[in-house]
Amino acid sequence: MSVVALSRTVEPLLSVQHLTIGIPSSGGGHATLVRDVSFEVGPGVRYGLVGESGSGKSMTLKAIAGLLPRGVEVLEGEIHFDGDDVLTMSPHERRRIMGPRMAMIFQEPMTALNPTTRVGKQIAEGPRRHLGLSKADAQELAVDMIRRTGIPDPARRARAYPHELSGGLRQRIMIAMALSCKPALVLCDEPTTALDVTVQDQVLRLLAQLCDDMGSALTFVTHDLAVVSQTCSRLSVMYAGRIMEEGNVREVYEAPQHPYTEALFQSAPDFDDPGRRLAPIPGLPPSLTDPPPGCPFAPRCQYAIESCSTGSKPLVEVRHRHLSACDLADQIFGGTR
Amino acid sequence: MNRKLVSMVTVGALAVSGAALSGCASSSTKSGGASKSAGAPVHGGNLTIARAQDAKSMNNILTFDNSSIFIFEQIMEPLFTVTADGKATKPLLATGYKVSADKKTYTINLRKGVKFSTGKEMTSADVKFSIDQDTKHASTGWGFINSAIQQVQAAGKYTVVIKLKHAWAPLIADLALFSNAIVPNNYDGKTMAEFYQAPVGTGPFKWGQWKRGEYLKLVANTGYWQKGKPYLDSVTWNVVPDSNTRKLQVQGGQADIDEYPDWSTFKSLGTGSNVIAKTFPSTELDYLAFNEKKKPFQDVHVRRAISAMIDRSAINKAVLFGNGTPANSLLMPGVPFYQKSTPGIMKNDALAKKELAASSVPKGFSTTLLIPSGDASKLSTAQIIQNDLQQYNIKVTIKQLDPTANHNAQQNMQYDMGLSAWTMDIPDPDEWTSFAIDPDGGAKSAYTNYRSAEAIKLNRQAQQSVDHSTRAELYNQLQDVVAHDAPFAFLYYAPYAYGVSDKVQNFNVTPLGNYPLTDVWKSK
Amino acid sequence: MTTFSLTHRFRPSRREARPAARRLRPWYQNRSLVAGLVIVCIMVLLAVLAPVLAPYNPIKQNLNEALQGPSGAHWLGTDKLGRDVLSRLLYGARVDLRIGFLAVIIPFVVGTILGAIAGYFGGWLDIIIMRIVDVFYAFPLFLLVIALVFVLGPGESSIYLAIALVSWVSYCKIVRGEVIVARQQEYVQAARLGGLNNARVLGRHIGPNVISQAITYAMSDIVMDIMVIVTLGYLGLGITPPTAEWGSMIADAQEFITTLWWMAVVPGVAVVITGLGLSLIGDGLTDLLSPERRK
Amino acid sequence: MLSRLKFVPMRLLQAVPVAFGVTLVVFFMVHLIPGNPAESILGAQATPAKVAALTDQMGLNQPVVQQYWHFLSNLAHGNLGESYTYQVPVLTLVWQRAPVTLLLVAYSVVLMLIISIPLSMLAASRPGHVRDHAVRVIPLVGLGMPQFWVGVMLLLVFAVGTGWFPVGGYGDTMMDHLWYLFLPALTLAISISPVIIRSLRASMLNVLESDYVATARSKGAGGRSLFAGHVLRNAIIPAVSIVGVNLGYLVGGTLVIEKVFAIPGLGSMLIESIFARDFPSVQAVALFVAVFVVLVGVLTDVVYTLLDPRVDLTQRMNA
Repeated sequence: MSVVALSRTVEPLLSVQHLTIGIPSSGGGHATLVRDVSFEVGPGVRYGLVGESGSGKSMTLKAIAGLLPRGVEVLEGEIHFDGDDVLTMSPHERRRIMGPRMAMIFQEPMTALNPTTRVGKQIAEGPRRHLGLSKADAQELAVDMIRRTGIPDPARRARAYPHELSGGLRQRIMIAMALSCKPALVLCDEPTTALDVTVQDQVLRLLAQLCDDMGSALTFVTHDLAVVSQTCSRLSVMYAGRIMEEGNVREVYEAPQHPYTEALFQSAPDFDDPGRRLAPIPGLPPSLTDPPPGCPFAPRCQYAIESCSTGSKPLVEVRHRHLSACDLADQIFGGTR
Repeated sequence: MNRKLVSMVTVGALAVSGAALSGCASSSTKSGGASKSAGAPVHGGNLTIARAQDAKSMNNILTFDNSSIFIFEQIMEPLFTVTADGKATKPLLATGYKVSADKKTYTINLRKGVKFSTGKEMTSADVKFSIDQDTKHASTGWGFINSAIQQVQAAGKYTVVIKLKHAWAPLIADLALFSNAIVPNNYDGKTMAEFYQAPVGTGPFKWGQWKRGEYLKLVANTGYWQKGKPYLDSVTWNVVPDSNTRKLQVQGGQADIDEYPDWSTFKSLGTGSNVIAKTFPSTELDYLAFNEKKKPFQDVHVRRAISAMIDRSAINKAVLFGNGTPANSLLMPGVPFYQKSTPGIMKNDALAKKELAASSVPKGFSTTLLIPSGDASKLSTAQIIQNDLQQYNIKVTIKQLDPTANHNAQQNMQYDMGLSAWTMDIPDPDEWTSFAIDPDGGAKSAYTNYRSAEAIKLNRQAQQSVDHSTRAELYNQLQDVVAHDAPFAFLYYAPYAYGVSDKVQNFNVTPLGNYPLTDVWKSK
Repeated sequence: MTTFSLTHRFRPSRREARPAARRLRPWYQNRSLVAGLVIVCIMVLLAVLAPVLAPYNPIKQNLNEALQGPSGAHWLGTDKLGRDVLSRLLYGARVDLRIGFLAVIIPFVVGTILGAIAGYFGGWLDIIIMRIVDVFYAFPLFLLVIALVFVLGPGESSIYLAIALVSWVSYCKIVRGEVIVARQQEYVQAARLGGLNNARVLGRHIGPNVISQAITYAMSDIVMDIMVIVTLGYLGLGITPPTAEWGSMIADAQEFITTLWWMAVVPGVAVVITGLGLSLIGDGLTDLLSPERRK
Repeated sequence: MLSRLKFVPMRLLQAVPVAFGVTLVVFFMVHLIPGNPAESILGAQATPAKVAALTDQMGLNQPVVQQYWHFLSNLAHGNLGESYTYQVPVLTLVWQRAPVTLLLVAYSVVLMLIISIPLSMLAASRPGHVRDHAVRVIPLVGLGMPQFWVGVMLLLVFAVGTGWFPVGGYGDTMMDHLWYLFLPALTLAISISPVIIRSLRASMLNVLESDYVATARSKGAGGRSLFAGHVLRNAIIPAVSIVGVNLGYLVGGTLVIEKVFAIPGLGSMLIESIFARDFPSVQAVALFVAVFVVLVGVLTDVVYTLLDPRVDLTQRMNA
């Protein structure tokens, strides 16, 4: 699937090209979790990866961070960060950029922190290793970072152990940790899913504001359409390991160009129109070991026609910097604006 | 636990009265171990002896275990001592003695100028105190050996007169026992317990240091009355419970003498370039005792049959690896009055069948064999006997108890057959004969309940007869009677075994098991 | 279309489904379990077929062929009394496997029950049981064994009782720890809320999840029991002769270690192989019975 | 959160019933075994009359309960009585031999850690790899071989063969002790390592798959710093309780090693005094081991809470 050369405004910070991830099982067909995914994130840009569970969004993020679980490998594609392909880097080189250039925030705050070490020390670890700070300076930086995340009495909190903090506080600590070395790109793997709604909102605001302060770009993986709309400026909608639609958040929300995106919106409640009946998407996502030919959403798509289940269904720019993998996009969603 | 624990040197409680003794009986065991003398003795050096068990106490009057006796014999010396062949006595701290006509008064002259390690000279007062102390502890110690003594007087500074209750030939042999060793009068003012924490004697070595369970060290007594001796600077006994480790220590040079090698590795001990596997003639008899209180062992035919079933040469080969000799009599070759021609029962299938047929259980029976646990030789011997008896449909179950429980079971006659051993303490047979065949000798005939009027009569006569040749005749008859009645099945005479480094010269062990270190020296 | 506010959203499962590799594989695909079972079955087979396989009678002595090395007639040589080592090894398997497996049952049952009670009910019951456990933990094993060897006479019975009296403690501690952890899990609280009485909760809900650790420990416990017998043999308190048994064979060979060092190795290898089989089974079971403790 | 200062005395109080329980059981157990110290002291060739006389003299004919009461009242005054074998206060014997066994056990724990940690890391870093199976299987050989065989083999090779180490013994200075006790401690370590390796490897695998290790990796931690700082610190926790549990057992169980290497420790003293029916010595050793086991228990709990802040002492109180 070839990528349509988008008009480039500035050198992209992160460029994912034809990424394919799978589990090379010795037995029969190996499962492909992510197939031929490409996208770019410019410096300071906040980019969202949206999709249901099993859509491969989290696996893509882990591939970028180099944290793929055992047994899962990148089969094809390149991931360029700051111009170099991280996949070809040696583990040593890779470790040198993790922290100062690229950082990550995980989903489960309850287990993401080392239970046996004080949180202050865990935040200070990155700066000490990468910025060569002394123990005292690094501890001081950690306390400062905690203060910037809005946690009261940061000096005392720095001496606390993870199990002594609430989920929300711990996620703030994670943010402080990730941003302690002022990374160029922060990868977030559903950072607020485990939090309850009120805390979630504060954390998202904090994350956005800190990223702006530090000029860090964001790659935000979530299943929550509302979270994306609040946090990101540009997004991709993924389904069964492939990108269905990519575009600016405002444009995609107002005029989705792919039946799956539209179905997603249908199945989510709408604050402005509380009376609307929710329409769940019929059927099940395709199996990963033998994906259906053509468009993976065809079997569940209300507009599906014969040709949908054949062909490679590449991402095509149907509107200005707004791509869709559906051949019938124009017919279904009307002409260009 | 090891073989020594069982055959420890202890003495029966019976008072001994008998004719004067002499050491003319010939000794038939192969005497080995006279080490080649390698030039003039060299002074200095520490002799390290690796042993299986630690000593228990230095109190020569109340202590019975070999580990302790071998040590305090180097510190405290008696008036007389045993000759190298263990058959007779010779003067040590005494120079000689005269006996009165009625044989009830002995006048003993002391050696002059003998000093204790504290520098104080030994006089008759010390001798009187030492012997009286021993006599006082008859019930719980060795004192019973002096039961015939009426009174001990310090006649002059260097002469002691001993009055007896009745004629008592073995007196001099008794005075040679370590319990009659000479200690300072009144223990130099200390209590008995305090004195024996660091005993003082006239011997070649004096007290050094004792870390219980680890090592005990004696240092040379520079003021020893035999000038120029001892050759060694010090002697250290290290406690090394594992036989393999002892062997490796001697081979590795970390120890000079292995006090108790296993028979199984004894021969290979000698193959090492620097170690000699030495055997010394002993007074040890290993025997199978029958408890006549339990059926069918009151039947002499059963006992004779079983005795004839046991393949003694096989035991000697498999257990002692050929180092022992099959036993044919109650007495041992190293003991006066041993009769080589005693017709002890040996392996004889025809006799076994005949006796079994004539017995009360011709078709065989089931019984148990009691042995102390942790003793490899006894375990193997028991399994061989079990196998031999199996051929005649006598089913034997081996029962192992730890040594103390085993001894307790014997004393209370709660066993059928049992493996035991005996070693002599003084060069006179009576100590063992009374213990073994006299039911009123205090040990119910070595716990067999054997009661033979003829044997008891012979033994009593032998005790009182003064004339040597009549005593010899009486003991011969006694040995014949016991051989016929077979209260025990005599198994083998086992020599003492030592692994000795080739650097150690003049190391000899007497048939009574002790080894004076006065003349021992180490070549570089 | 309007933007969506945060209050409206739907929640998928908490976590993305784990990759396929983690699904629960049927037991026969669990390599260590299968390897362990194969080894142990071979040993059991050898033990059962001992009368057929053994070339000689294990206790028949032949003194003029004593202490021979491996030869055509005696594949593994002969011992001090000329008995065939291979035959004794095969017959020895019977004794040791029997003792190993039987000696585990009593402590396993007693320990698990007491542990479950202590862990589940807590309070005074727990404190009393744990103090008793402490006493047994601090208890010198040999003193117990010697006393029992006399009271019951040497041989298997006293060894069974001695091992039982001492090793139930480990099971109690392990099970108690597991039960305490399980008691706080939601599925147990749910069961209790569902009106189940304590016995059913313990039996049906906590039991299965907790038993895996005890079974795994049981496997290594069997090996330890065999080693106890070996040590007892070394101290002369072992199985009554002339029964062929690995422990006594090793103890008998102890005399010859510096000269015929392989004599102790042969029965030792038998103990190791059995131990290996049992440990592999233990590992395999842990994987199967408690998936979240995946190795 | 129970403060450590309050915790230790409370746990020690818990030790009193345990120590009491042990002495009670040990006292009656030892008296249960036939044969009394008199028989052992007088040896096999002593006559029943002599045995009876000495038994009387040692006051062993009194009813057992009365003797136990006698023992308890002495204990209250801190007097454990005199050894029947050595006629020396038992306490001096224990004070002389206890450090030997404690040093041996501590030394073996150090060696065990030196063996177990690298091997476990090796196995956990590549699960399922040949290396992993090797590390799981080879130490089992150590578990299967009897201690005395391993001991003598080490002596044969490293003491007699190469002369690097002495053949048994304990030495005088501290340096001597470490040199003499190396082979015995190694033998002990070989026999306990398999259990620790299995636990350490399992917990390392769990930790490696945990989220906080992924976090650490995302901060650029890798290789040694990852293992030391994050993996080991969390993985060692279960191993601590296993070592704690076995440590107490070990002190009583070093008998075989002490016999093979001629080390004057508590283990050999225990078995000697049992065979000699030296009741005061057996009591003293049993009491010492009991107190030691409890102290180790308390120490393990404190170390446990130091390593794992999530666990507070009240939880460990009645662990």
